[in-house]
Amino acid sequence: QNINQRKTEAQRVVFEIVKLTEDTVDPGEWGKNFPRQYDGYTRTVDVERTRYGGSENIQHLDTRPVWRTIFNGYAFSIDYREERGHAYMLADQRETERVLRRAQPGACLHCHASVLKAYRDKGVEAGIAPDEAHRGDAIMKGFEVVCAMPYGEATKLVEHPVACIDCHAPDTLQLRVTRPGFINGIRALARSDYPIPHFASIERWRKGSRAEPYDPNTMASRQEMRSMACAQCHVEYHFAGEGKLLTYPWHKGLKAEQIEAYYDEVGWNDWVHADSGAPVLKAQHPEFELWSQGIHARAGVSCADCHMPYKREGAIKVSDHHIRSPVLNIARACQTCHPASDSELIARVETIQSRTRGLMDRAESAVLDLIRSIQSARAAGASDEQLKAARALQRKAQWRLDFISAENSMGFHADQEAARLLGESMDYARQGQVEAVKVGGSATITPPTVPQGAAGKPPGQAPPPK
Amino acid sequence: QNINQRKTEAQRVVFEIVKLTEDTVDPGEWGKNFPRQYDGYTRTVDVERTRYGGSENIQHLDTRPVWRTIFNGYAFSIDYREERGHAYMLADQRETERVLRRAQPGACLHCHASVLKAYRDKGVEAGIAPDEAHRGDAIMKGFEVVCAMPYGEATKLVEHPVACIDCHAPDTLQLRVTRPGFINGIRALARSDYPIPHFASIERWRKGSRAEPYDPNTMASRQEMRSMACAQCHVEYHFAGEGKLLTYPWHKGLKAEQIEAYYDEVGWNDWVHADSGAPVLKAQHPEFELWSQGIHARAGVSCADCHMPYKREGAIKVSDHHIRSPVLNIARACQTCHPASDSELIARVETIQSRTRGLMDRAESAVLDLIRSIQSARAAGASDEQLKAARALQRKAQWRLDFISAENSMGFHADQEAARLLGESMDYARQGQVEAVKVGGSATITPPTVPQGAAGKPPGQAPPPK
Amino acid sequence: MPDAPRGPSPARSFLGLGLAGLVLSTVLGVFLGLSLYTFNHAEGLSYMSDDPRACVNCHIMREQYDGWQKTAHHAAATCNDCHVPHDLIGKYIAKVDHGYRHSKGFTFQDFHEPIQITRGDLQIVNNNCLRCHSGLVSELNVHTPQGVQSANCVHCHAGIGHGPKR
Ligand code: HEC
Ligand code: HEC
Ligand code: HEC
Ligand code: HEC
Ligand code: HEC
Ligand code: HEC
Ligand code: HEC
Ligand code: HEC
Ligand code: HEC
Ligand code: HEC
Ligand code: HEC
Ligand code: HEC
Ligand code: HEC
Ligand code: HEC
Ligand SMILES: [Ca+2]
Ligand SMILES: [Ca+2]
Repeated sequence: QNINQRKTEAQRVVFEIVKLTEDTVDPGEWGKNFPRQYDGYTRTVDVERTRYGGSENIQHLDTRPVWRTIFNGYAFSIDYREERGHAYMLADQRETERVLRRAQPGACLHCHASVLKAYRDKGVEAGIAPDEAHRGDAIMKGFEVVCAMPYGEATKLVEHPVACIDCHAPDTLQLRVTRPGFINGIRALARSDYPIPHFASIERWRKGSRAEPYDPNTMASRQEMRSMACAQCHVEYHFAGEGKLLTYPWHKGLKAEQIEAYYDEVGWNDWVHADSGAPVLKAQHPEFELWSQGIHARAGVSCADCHMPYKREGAIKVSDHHIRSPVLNIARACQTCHPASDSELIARVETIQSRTRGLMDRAESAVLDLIRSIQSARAAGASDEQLKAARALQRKAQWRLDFISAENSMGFHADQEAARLLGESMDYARQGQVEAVKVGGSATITPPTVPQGAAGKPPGQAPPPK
Repeated sequence: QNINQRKTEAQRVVFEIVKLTEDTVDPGEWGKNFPRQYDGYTRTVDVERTRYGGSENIQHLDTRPVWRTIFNGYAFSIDYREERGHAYMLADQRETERVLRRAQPGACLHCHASVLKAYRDKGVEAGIAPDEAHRGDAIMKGFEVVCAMPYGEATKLVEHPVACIDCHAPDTLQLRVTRPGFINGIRALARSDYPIPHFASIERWRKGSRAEPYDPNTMASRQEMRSMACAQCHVEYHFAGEGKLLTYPWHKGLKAEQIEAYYDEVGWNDWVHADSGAPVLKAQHPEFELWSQGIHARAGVSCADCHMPYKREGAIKVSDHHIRSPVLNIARACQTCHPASDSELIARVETIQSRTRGLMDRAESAVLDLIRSIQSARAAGASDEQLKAARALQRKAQWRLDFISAENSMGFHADQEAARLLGESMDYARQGQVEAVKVGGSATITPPTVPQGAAGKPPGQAPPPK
Repeated sequence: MPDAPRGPSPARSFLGLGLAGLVLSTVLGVFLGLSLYTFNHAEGLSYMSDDPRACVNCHIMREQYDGWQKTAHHAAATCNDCHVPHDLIGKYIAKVDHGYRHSKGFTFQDFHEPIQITRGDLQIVNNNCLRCHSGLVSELNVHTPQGVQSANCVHCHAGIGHGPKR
């Protein structure tokens, strides 16, 4: 009988079937001890769709062709898809045209595979002592080595997408961060003067002696770790220097303009735009950075609260390891905090998202017009000197647009901030067009791009709840 | 039907010292029966300041001189102040340079005085039967009469700012709406197909026979009335036709572009801009319209919840009739719903407001540049035909900027919506500049205006809570 | 408060059935909706007691119980003070109704999670706020288009029973 069973479940402890160590990479092994979490984990292969998200790996370049122009001259102009579940991360990276048709470094693996053991082995190979005390050093060294390797070689070192061991200590199952890129990044952030009210442990560290660098694994609260685990990968990055060292640009703060200021300072360009000749930046999945600007972060709501909500299985509450869009799981993801119906909560999400989408449509047109304008001025013989102002404005406009476009929540993670950046993007883009027109560029004004596929259903007011 | 509101016997123990009737305009008389509410009411004379609001009647034209240009050719360019407590509403209207130096109609009084008795008397004078059954008709008629009168004459008919009788029925103290402009406006809105999830009574009326027009006083829920009472005045308006009939432009919905579409349809311009020759619109305090786009409205949070929170006085709780900025009263206004500290809640408000302020700085510069650009093209001999596109874009850009600038919460009432409108404003303004440059206009780009006074302290990130 | 923000409103129509209906629903509630075994084992009869521990017999009520222990009401009001009507008939109708739905939910595991309070039960709660605090809020019982109504306490004080949700 059900109630009987549930009373038993409530008392059950973990049966240790397998002994887990730092060498147990295979999640299947972990699954023997933790079948519920493993179940969820494997379900990230599921394919589902939401209005603006979901996990169908559609080609964005087809649904929104304007991006072929915006990315012209860069690998993203040949293949750029909707991301999907964690189960696919390694395969998707190996198979993208960006890897097949362009040379990429081993640095890419950092976020697409269970790399920990590979890093450590390489570090030991490079001469770090193989004892427990030097495990961290070996990983950090191996990270540097792997970053610099060609992708084709490096990818042979790994075989699993992100696995249990990447987020959990094998003995205690405690949540942990393991990614060198993140550990370096969060230290730089801690050393900056960027106010970060949602990470009290950093504010505390700043007030201390600062003798030891900030260490999430020993200093962060459990609730903070529930976001930091994801901030290992869902962040903006670049590959610094010849060694292609994966670096998170948080030295001046997490806002788009602070990251831009850092890139300006170190003189970083992702590429030179093929049509306009402007030195531009590429934004990549700044979920953590955008979430940090939002009210949920401010109120202490973590990534895991929405993307890995608790799920009752019998008498036991487990974190749903089927990481996916919360829109597919409104009851558990939202209703523990918001007492409203499913349809009402979906309407709230879509109201925010359709505002963002509408602004993005406009900003895409503005950046497109700017590129065409510079291109035509250039064709008409304008000098680099004459085009300098317009190109600098393209860099700013495109960065802000891409920041919100590359971010994956369609503005939900910080709605007003997303709208602010898109607003600034349009201001800069049209200013740039004024500058370009001045030196002979075209003055065409394109109406907001019309979405080509269902991924961008036309924005509209969300319907009232039933 | 509203949930969980017990219908009770009137247990209110009120010592009826004075018999209140529809002729008791003087709030002092009402105060004899309701001393606590009267106390609060009289305190609206207090002068206090918040970062972006408060009740010091500073001259906006001095703190932000760009508005002298934006309003050029219109009365607002000679006097435009920060609004303050209800106690001042009549005096401030009588003394503004906009009234002293420009002819204004009696329509102005609708929202600045206790006009109910005056309307009724004028209606009866105009021939409506003086009995109870025709009270509503007489008021409506008198409203039309007074709207068309010159201001100087009309203002002699009244002597009090908004008073108890304007919001309450004298016999039962029931909350009511009395303003003809609002009653006509909300009916037009009900007849439109604009989705209005936060007013369930309207959605319900739409599903019915529609034989009777929508009537807030009999159909709205108590919670809805707690917003409608304010929506009588804190709204966008214009004076239609020769009769200067005060009209709320809600026929197509409450969003800025729906109001704009209505104005375009009826061919309304507030004035022709002195420098650019563009036919432009003036936005006025669209608090109700903006609030309607926000998450608080969607969650059923009313104006009174924040601006008239309950206050314990001894053994009794009453509504705080000292209507003012909630930032001056965080504990009561916010903390029953948001369990966070005062400083944290103020930081949340100011984070939203400083984003809005930052975008507004930019949009002001964009509109200014557009005006200068059209002006210079015009001076250089561009024809009206050539300037048509740029002027049409000025109308759009200026409307969106002014909508958020004239709204009094610095974006708080609907943060993402405010940012969206400012973003669109910049896009249109700079597009207009491209059009103007094409026909010979100046291509100057002004950096965001620097605030001149403390009312616009430079935007920044709000400090972390203590 | 906008329309329908809450969970489903189950049939409480038998409220109007009078005494015969009450007896009938009790019988139906016990014999159809759940087996006696379930009822006993879950200490279902403790529905008739006012001890909060009766509620945590179901682990599913644990969160509310833990929360309640930390609120000011811990010393002032038990679960039933807020969640059960305090007129005699209403009290037992509600207990049968709850007993039926909760046991059914628990047995068949077919209820909506997180648990959301129903409209009817919210009404009961609100009435109970007034029962204890009527003096303080007597001025807030105002005339409205729908007659004299109390304020909707839970609109502002949602966290009062077992702590804030967010
Ligand atoms: C308050 C809830 C909430 C929090 C906190 C939150 N998210 Fe989200 N996230 C959402 C919603 C809602 C969406 C939009 C999903 C959609 O459109 O289907 C989303 C979308 C995403 C997506 C794209 C999903 C898809 O379906 O394509 C990713 C990736 C993501 N979030 C990662 C994160 C990360 C990393 C964090 C923490 C830094 C985070 N989220 C914090 C609610 C949240
Ligand atoms: C080791 C790197 C890594 C970590 C750690 C990580 N992610 Fe991801 N995540 C990815 C990659 C890579 C993808 C895209 C996979 C693909 O498209 O093939 C992804 C995809 C997602 C998606 C999109 C799923 C969909 O259906 O579209 C969500 C949501 C998400 N991650 C949330 C999270 C959350 C929440 C956490 C922390 C609990 C987290 N991720 C931790 C790398 C990571
Ligand atoms: C800092 C972590 C990180 C690094 C480094 C990284 N990725 Fe990703 N990658 C992610 C995350 C998170 C996602 C899912 C979110 C998204 O697609 O925006 C993703 C998604 C993808 C996808 C699927 C969506 C798409 O863009 O088509 C591909 C393919 C991909 N990455 C390839 C690469 C390649 C190639 C590199 C190296 C040049 C790389 N990644 C480096 C974190 C990373
Ligand atoms: C992308 C990061 C990530 C990966 C990969 C991951 N987990 Fe988790 N896991 C989490 C988070 C976040 C929590 C919540 C921890 C907390 O609240 O302290 C969690 C919690 C747990 C818990 C504690 C009980 C619970 O459900 O909350 C167990 C056990 C667990 N995970 C096992 C696993 C196993 C087994 C795997 C591999 C099959 C795995 N995890 C993979 C992030 C991850
Ligand atoms: C752990 C608690 C928690 C969870 C889970 C949560 N929220 Fe929130 N949410 C909050 C808090 C706290 C706020 C800030 C306002 C407040 O204090 O109530 C908020 C604010 C919001 C807002 C208004 C802010 C804005 O951006 O407009 C929306 C909309 C919202 N949440 C939707 C959601 C949705 C949808 C989900 C699920 C995907 C969700 N929330 C999950 C706690 C939560
Ligand atoms: C959730 C709370 C909330 C709601 C609901 C709300 N407001 Fe406000 N309101 C604020 C805050 C916060 C400010 C900013 C005050 C400041 O900057 O000092 C504000 C500012 C104002 C101001 C300017 C006050 C000043 O100090 O100059 C007016 C007028 C106003 N609101 C009217 C309304 C009206 C009318 C409604 C309903 C249609 C409404 N508000 C709904 C919170 C609210
Ligand atoms: C009859 C018209 C009318 C009604 C009804 C009305 N207001 Fe006002 N309100 C005004 C006017 C006019 C002013 C500006 C007075 C001045 O500046 O002299 C004002 C000013 C305010 C201010 C600014 C106070 C300050 O300190 O800056 C707030 C806040 C406000 N009203 C909120 C409300 C709320 C909330 C309601 C409903 C409960 C409401 N008003 C109802 C006309 C009205
Ligand atoms: C639909 C209602 C309404 C009408 C009609 C109206 N006002 Fe107001 N007025 C308000 C409200 C609400 C405020 C406070 C909010 C604000 O200042 O934006 C206000 C503020 C003012 C102020 C103080 C702030 C300032 O702008 O300097 C003056 C003066 C004023 N009105 C004059 C007038 C004049 C003159 C007219 C007629 C041409 C008029 N009002 C018509 C509602 C109205
Ligand atoms: C601008 C509108 C407005 C004005 C003017 C106004 N009130 Fe109110 N009053 C309200 C609102 C809103 C409520 C809350 C009603 C509700 O919750 O149903 C209220 C409530 C009341 C109540 C019920 C008890 C309470 O405190 O909630 C009394 C009594 C009252 N007002 C008396 C007065 C008196 C006396 C005056 C004049 C001195 C006055 N009011 C002026 C808007 C107003
Ligand atoms: C009667 C309840 C209530 C009152 C009073 C109230 N709020 Fe809210 N607030 C909410 C709800 C409900 C939400 C929507 C998110 C959610 O469901 O938690 C919200 C959302 C918010 C948000 C996030 C949305 C956004 O715009 O970013 C902020 C910030 C906020 N409130 C601040 C305030 C402040 C400041 C006050 C007082 C001036 C206040 N609230 C008064 C109920 C309330
Ligand atoms: C047999 C296990 C069990 C016991 C004992 C129990 N509950 Fe519940 N309770 C549940 C379940 C299951 C639900 C969800 C029912 C649903 O949503 O259909 C629930 C829902 C609720 C709800 C919200 C839904 C509603 O009916 O409005 C309240 C309030 C509640 N319980 C209070 C109590 C109180 C008070 C007690 C003690 C007198 C109690 N419960 C004892 C299992 C139980
Ligand atoms: C059985 C009687 C009883 C019921 C039922 C009851 N209360 Fe109370 N309440 C009290 C007593 C006694 C106190 C004083 C407790 C103290 O301060 O230690 C109190 C305190 C309070 C307080 C102030 C303390 C605080 O935590 O802020 C509020 C607000 C309150 N009640 C609201 C409510 C609401 C709303 C309800 C209904 C959902 C309710 N009460 C139901 C007896 C009751
Ligand atoms: C619109 C919001 C709102 C509603 C509705 C509301 N309250 Fe309150 N309540 C408040 C606020 C704000 C305070 C704090 C007053 C103060 O500190 O002066 C409060 C305080 C209280 C207190 C504590 C007084 C003390 O400090 O000891 C009690 C008890 C209470 N309310 C009960 C109720 C009851 C019962 C109802 C329903 C009839 C109710 N409230 C409805 C906002 C509300
Ligand atoms: C002071 C009044 C009060 C007391 C005491 C109280 N509750 Fe509640 N309860 C409420 C209110 C109010 C709600 C509705 C909360 C909401 O709508 O957000 C509620 C809701 C619930 C729910 C629905 C789920 C939820 O969290 O909204 C459950 C289950 C519940 N209560 C169980 C209990 C149990 C078990 C106890 C005793 C340990 C208890 N309550 C004591 C006032 C109370
Ligand atoms: Ca996706
Ligand atoms: Ca003011």
